[in-house]
Amino acid sequence: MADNSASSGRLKYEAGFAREVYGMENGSYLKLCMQCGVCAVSCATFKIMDYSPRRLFALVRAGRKEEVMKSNTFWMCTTCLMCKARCPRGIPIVDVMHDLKGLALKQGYVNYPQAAFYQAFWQDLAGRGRIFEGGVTARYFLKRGPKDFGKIMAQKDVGLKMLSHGRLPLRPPKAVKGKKELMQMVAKARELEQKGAN
Amino acid sequence: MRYFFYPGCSMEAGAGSYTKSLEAVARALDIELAEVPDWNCCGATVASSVIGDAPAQVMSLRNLAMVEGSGLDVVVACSSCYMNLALANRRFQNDPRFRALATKSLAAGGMQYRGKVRVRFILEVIANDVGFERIAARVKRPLKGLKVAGYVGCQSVRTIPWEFDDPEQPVALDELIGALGATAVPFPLKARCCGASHTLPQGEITSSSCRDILESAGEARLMVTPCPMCQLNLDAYQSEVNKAYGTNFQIPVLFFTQLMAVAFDLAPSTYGLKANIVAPGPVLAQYGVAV
Amino acid sequence: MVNKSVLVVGAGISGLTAAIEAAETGFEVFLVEKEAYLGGRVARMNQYFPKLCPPNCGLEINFRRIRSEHNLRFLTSAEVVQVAGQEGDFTVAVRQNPRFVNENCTACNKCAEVCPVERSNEFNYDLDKTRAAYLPHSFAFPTRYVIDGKACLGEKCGKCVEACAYEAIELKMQAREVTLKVGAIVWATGWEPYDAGRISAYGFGRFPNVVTNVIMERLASPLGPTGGRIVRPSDGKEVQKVAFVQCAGSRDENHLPFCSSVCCLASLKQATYVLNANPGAQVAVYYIDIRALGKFEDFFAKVQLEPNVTLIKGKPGEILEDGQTGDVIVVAEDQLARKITQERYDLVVLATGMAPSAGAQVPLLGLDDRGFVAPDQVPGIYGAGCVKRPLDVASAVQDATSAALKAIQSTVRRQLNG
Amino acid sequence: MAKKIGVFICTGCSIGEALDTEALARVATKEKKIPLCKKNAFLCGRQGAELIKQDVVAEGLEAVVIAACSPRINYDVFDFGPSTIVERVNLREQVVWSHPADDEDTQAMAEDYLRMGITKAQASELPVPYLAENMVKSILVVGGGLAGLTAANEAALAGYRVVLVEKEPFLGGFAGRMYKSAPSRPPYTDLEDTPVAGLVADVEASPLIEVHTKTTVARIEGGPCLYDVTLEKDGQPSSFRAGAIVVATGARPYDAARLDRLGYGRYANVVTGVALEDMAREGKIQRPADGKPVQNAVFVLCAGSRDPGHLPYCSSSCCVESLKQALYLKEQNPDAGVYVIFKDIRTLGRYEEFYKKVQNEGVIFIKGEVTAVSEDGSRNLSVEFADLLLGERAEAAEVDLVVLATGMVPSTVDYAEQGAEDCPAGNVPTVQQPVLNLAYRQGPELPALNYGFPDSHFICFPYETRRTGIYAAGSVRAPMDLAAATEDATGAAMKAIQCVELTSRGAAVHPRVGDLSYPEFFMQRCTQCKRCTEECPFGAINEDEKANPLPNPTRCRRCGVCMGACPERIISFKNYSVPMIGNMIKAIDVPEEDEEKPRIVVFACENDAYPALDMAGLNHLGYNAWVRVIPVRCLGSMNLVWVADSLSKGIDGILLLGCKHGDDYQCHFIKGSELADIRLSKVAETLGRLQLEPDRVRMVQVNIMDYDKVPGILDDFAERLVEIGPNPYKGF
Repeated sequence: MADNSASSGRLKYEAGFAREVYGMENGSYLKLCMQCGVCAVSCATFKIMDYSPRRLFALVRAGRKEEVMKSNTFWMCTTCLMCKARCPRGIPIVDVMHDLKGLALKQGYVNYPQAAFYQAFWQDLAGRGRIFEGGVTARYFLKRGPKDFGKIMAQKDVGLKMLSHGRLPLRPPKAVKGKKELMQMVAKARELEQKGAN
Repeated sequence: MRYFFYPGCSMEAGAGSYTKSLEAVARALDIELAEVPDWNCCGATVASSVIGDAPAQVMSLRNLAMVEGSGLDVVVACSSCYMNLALANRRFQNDPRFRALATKSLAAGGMQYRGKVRVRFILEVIANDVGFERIAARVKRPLKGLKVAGYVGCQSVRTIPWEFDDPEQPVALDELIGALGATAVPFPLKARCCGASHTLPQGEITSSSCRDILESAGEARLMVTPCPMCQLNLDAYQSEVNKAYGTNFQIPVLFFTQLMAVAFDLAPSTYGLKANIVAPGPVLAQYGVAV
Repeated sequence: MVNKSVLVVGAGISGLTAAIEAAETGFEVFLVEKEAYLGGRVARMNQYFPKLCPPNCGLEINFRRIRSEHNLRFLTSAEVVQVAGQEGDFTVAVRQNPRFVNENCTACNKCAEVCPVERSNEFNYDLDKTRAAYLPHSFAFPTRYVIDGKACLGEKCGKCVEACAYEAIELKMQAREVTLKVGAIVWATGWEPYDAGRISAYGFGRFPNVVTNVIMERLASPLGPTGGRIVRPSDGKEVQKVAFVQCAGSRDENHLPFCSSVCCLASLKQATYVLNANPGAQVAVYYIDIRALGKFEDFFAKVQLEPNVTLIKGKPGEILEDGQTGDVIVVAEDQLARKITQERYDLVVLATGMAPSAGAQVPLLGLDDRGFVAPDQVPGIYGAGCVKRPLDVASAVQDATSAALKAIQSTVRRQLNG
Repeated sequence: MAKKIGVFICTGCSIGEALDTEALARVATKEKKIPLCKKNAFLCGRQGAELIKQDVVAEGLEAVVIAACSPRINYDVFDFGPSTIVERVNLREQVVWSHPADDEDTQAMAEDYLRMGITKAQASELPVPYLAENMVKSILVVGGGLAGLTAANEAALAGYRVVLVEKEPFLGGFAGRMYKSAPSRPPYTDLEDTPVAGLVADVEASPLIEVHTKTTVARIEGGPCLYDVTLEKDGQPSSFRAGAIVVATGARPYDAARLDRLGYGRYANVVTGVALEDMAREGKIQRPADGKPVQNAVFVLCAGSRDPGHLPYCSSSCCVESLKQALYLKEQNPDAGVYVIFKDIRTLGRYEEFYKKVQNEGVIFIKGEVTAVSEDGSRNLSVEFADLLLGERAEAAEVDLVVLATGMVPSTVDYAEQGAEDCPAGNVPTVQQPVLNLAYRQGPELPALNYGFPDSHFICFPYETRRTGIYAAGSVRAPMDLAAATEDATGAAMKAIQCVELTSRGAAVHPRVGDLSYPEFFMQRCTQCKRCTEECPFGAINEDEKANPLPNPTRCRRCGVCMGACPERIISFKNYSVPMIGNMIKAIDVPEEDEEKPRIVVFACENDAYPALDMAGLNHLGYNAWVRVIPVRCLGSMNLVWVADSLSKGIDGILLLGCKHGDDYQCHFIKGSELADIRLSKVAETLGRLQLEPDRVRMVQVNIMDYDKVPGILDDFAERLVEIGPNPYKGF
């Protein structure tokens, strides 16, 4: 964890943000957190998280929205399910992280590169119903702009190797035939989910 | 034995040799795999975050709805696809609210699902339906003395019910390695995450995880995995790990189906070892396999 | 006809108490125990919290009470296989497994001296071995030897038969079934330690220096496999640095969703074992909440003041092993210090919780959603002690005393009413 | 008249090989003139036991001396009915298994033990049970709250008559005022109606229960089965006789006025959990200050508990009770913000599942320490606290209600001074509150341990009481919740019933259950020294105005502490007396000084030290063969004259092995071993005056598990005696 210190200001407990999070699809599971701390060290990326999941959840309860949303914690989640498997209260922490990522995307907390990756991935997926890795990569670097230019170069070697071993298809897969219907289903589900949440 | 097979995007693309070797091994074991018609992407780890869990899971259910009438199980070989399909299916079966939502949503695209399909992970099918004894009996080229690290990865093993395998220290893959005549080495991190979802945005995270995993494999000469992302990260990025950490890993990372094909003595052309970036040739040569 | 006798199943501290209390009040009591000795789990404890007194002291009193109590008869190596009937009139089938040693045994040890085979000693949680002919432990009551039918070579060996001057050994002994007619039943089959091997992240079973709290009791006991020396199982090295991991299985939906009630105090107590054995040792206790109810708080406060005891708020996520040294490394978030810690220890003790051992196969026995004996399921059958819910010893004794009265009421109820 | 005694020597279990049993038999036949002495190689076998049985019948034996294994073994085999005295001589564990075979000293030891056993058998008489006129079996229950109602009801269900006394006009007590109770059954998530209303109805309908409300206990005298109880109602006394007593007078909440740090008394919207319960029961929880609705509430746990300045202990029930009350608020207003600030959440056992349920209802739990509570102009409260997990100072603002989970104080005490914020830790000055008004020499109420709770000090025996026949139950005994109080009260009813059953047969209660002997006083020689009345651990002996002891045999626990205390040695049991042990000492054959074979008498507590010696034998741990062990009921029964008897006999040293004393005492007669220690310290001076080294007497605290240390203790003492040299009185 990067942040070990206690801030100097006085923390004001305020229920608004907690309610917002509890209102999300999996957010209400957070109510069950007993602050045991197993998740804090069960995560594949715990060493680089701003806050451990446990601490993030304590901040949610305390109503500290800015700190929560600006933290890298949920973006670091790799969906490896370890925390979910271990959580003694059965909290699907991974799914909560999905919700927090979703909230961040929706509300514009998108500074981390992962945000761009998620957006790029979804755009590529939505266009075809299947993923084209080349497409995702291109979209991602477009979104990130010049600041990630160095990274493209760094990936070059690996890319060439993959290409030479036939691991990097140059052409996108065929689109799903029922793509239109698929997207109708998704739209309906999003609509129903919105209704259900409110 | 007949199943529907859900390949998913990776197995269609970068992990083509996984699909290829799986099909070869299946043929050898008289397993018939029929591709799920007009399947769509499961959403990987991304869709849930962008559009929400329920809509993402509806996408997965569409794939199951495609084959429900057949009465066949759907076998998945990609960890991430398996996780998404299985969890969506489980939620559909157990959460009445989601079931209603999903039913309506599928109907909006003209489809219907009743929750009858079983979603199965390839390794579990091999363990339970085929059985390691039958595998061992099919082995023509016992891989005696070969020390193999069975890297299960994270998502599949923690989606499968506990009763099948331990979610943190799974043993099924090790048993399979044993059935092929090879030796599974102790491998504490065999179910640790490789960090796949960070490969593109923050590759250094993936490299760090991969280094730990490669190190944990100890004296293994070879690693096998049932996950396309894991294979890609550990194989294609192994040189990046060596670059970043000054290490000198040279561990070929195979799909477990490729190793099965080797032990079954199938024609090398059928299981795509050429796609492997860290060359398995030197290790396999002593078993008479020409790559 | 209302039967005025009471059957008590299980002779741990709860069953012993229920049986003796009922018998001393004047009721006929049958006490059935599946092990070859009475005393159950507490007989395997080194000391009780908070007084740090030996359980054998109280057991000795209870055994003396049994010796002088004509109303009480007990059967060891026996299990209930069938219960039928109703309050005031139960018929119970009990299977008594062969001990292969009869009442003639004088506990002279000659059979063990000549016995050529060894068996794993489950009394010490398999940390050592005994001969196939053995006394379950030094304080075993009744003080009679047993032959482990699985390990014994049988009549083809027969050395013990020759060695025994008292014709006490019957290698042909068969299981026998006994039918008891009783008016009420007290079910006190206790608990078993949760299988710590199921908590993969903690490495029990993979790492020799990760042990459980019940094993720690044996390591600390002068009667235990190490004669009371607290050492690492991997290399027998005396421990310098020990971690206790609380809620290893308890308060966990993947394992036991309830709190096991005693582990906090048990670990604090075991911290004193470590410090007594080696005053320079360092002890850390990783916890979620310290649950020292009532006056147990005093004990908690006392141990907390020990300079070599550190309490760390944070449940460890996992335990690793240094394969070279056998050291075990506890990975946890120290929540009060707000940092991730990876500490190296000689020994990690998992505070594994209590799983009920009610025996789900017994007809008429009503169990609840977690496998505990449910309240008021069958009139005339009462749970007592940890088979009902996790309890400390004193509370289990209280509960057993109350169960004895409930059982007595069952035997008089119909007389009063009719 | 000499009684007919038979001596039976077992030669099995290597006794025959290790000892010269012929010589041993001659001790009985020649020296002790016992005509009937038989040997058998397997005395505990069917034929061996039959042999004894036949002789008992044929020869009319009144006592049998069995020289074989420890009395802790084969107790059932060597039981020849209530009219035959059995004396066991422990040749196996304490002689041949712990000493070398074919050895002069081992042989001498065995012979001494046989002499001592025969002497004891000669001095023993069959006890005659104490039975008085008008013994009754009804139970008095003091207190009509949950525990009292339960005890009364449970006793009645077993067929016993009960008199229930409650000082308030109504039954129900503290729990009766609750709105709901915490879950007591699976799935442990739902609030329940309290069991009190149903219990009150059952109790009032029971033909076996007599209820007295607005009544107090004015006086209790007598003992089990013979309690003469005087009640007082509206100044009018009434009396009756009871057999045993359950005290269930409950607890009172800790005085919140002492918690002004938390705003209580200053701000009307700071209330106690009890007040919240009242509001909930009346149907509406609102701000007491202005009747406005409650939108935000903060529960402060451990308000007074776990606090060295107030109640150092944990009050056990507050966590679960506060969780329950948090649900009241959520029930009334699901959108209410409810915060619980805690040190540790103590939801033991299946309450954990209730904790989860309460979390799921949206109650927010914070590990923290409240530092201040303040109020603004609109009477909103602000709670400041240290948020321990976020490591920050925090505040909950706009709070409508602060609920203090005050702890509990037993009803048997009250605090001496009100309002003091800084009472010393654990020693808050208390005054005893009259509940029982016992006419006992040692005081009118149940003795308490720390904090005024009259609980038991024993883990194995939580109902072990220092006032025989009187059992405390419920929150008066220890802090506990409703479910625990119900079980506790049922158990206490059981013990009360057991007490009347045993007492009415003349038998002792725990721990010497069934013992029919009791102390008899030879009053003519009493000097009114008061030691017996003061030292009896159970307050069994009263005093008349001239300080003559007035024993109450049904209160007696048969430990013999009075016998040990009496300088005039006027107190004896039929089968345990000062002269009996004295004669056993005298029966020891003490070698001449020049033989350089010292002799040591060891008085060993029969519950711990004696079994520890057996264990040493079982494990074949050798120790000095100069010791002669005499088991005693309790070291507290050790009379100093035995030291004199030993020394004048020429014994070189006396060792006492007894239980641990002090705060964590293990003596089941409370202070027996401690009294022995005190008596021994007095003896040291006397020894000095007699030119004897004080080191010749020693006391060591051992427990049953010290069997591996006991040989060392004995050997050390023997070595010390060698250094000191022989007892100069030897041969006098």
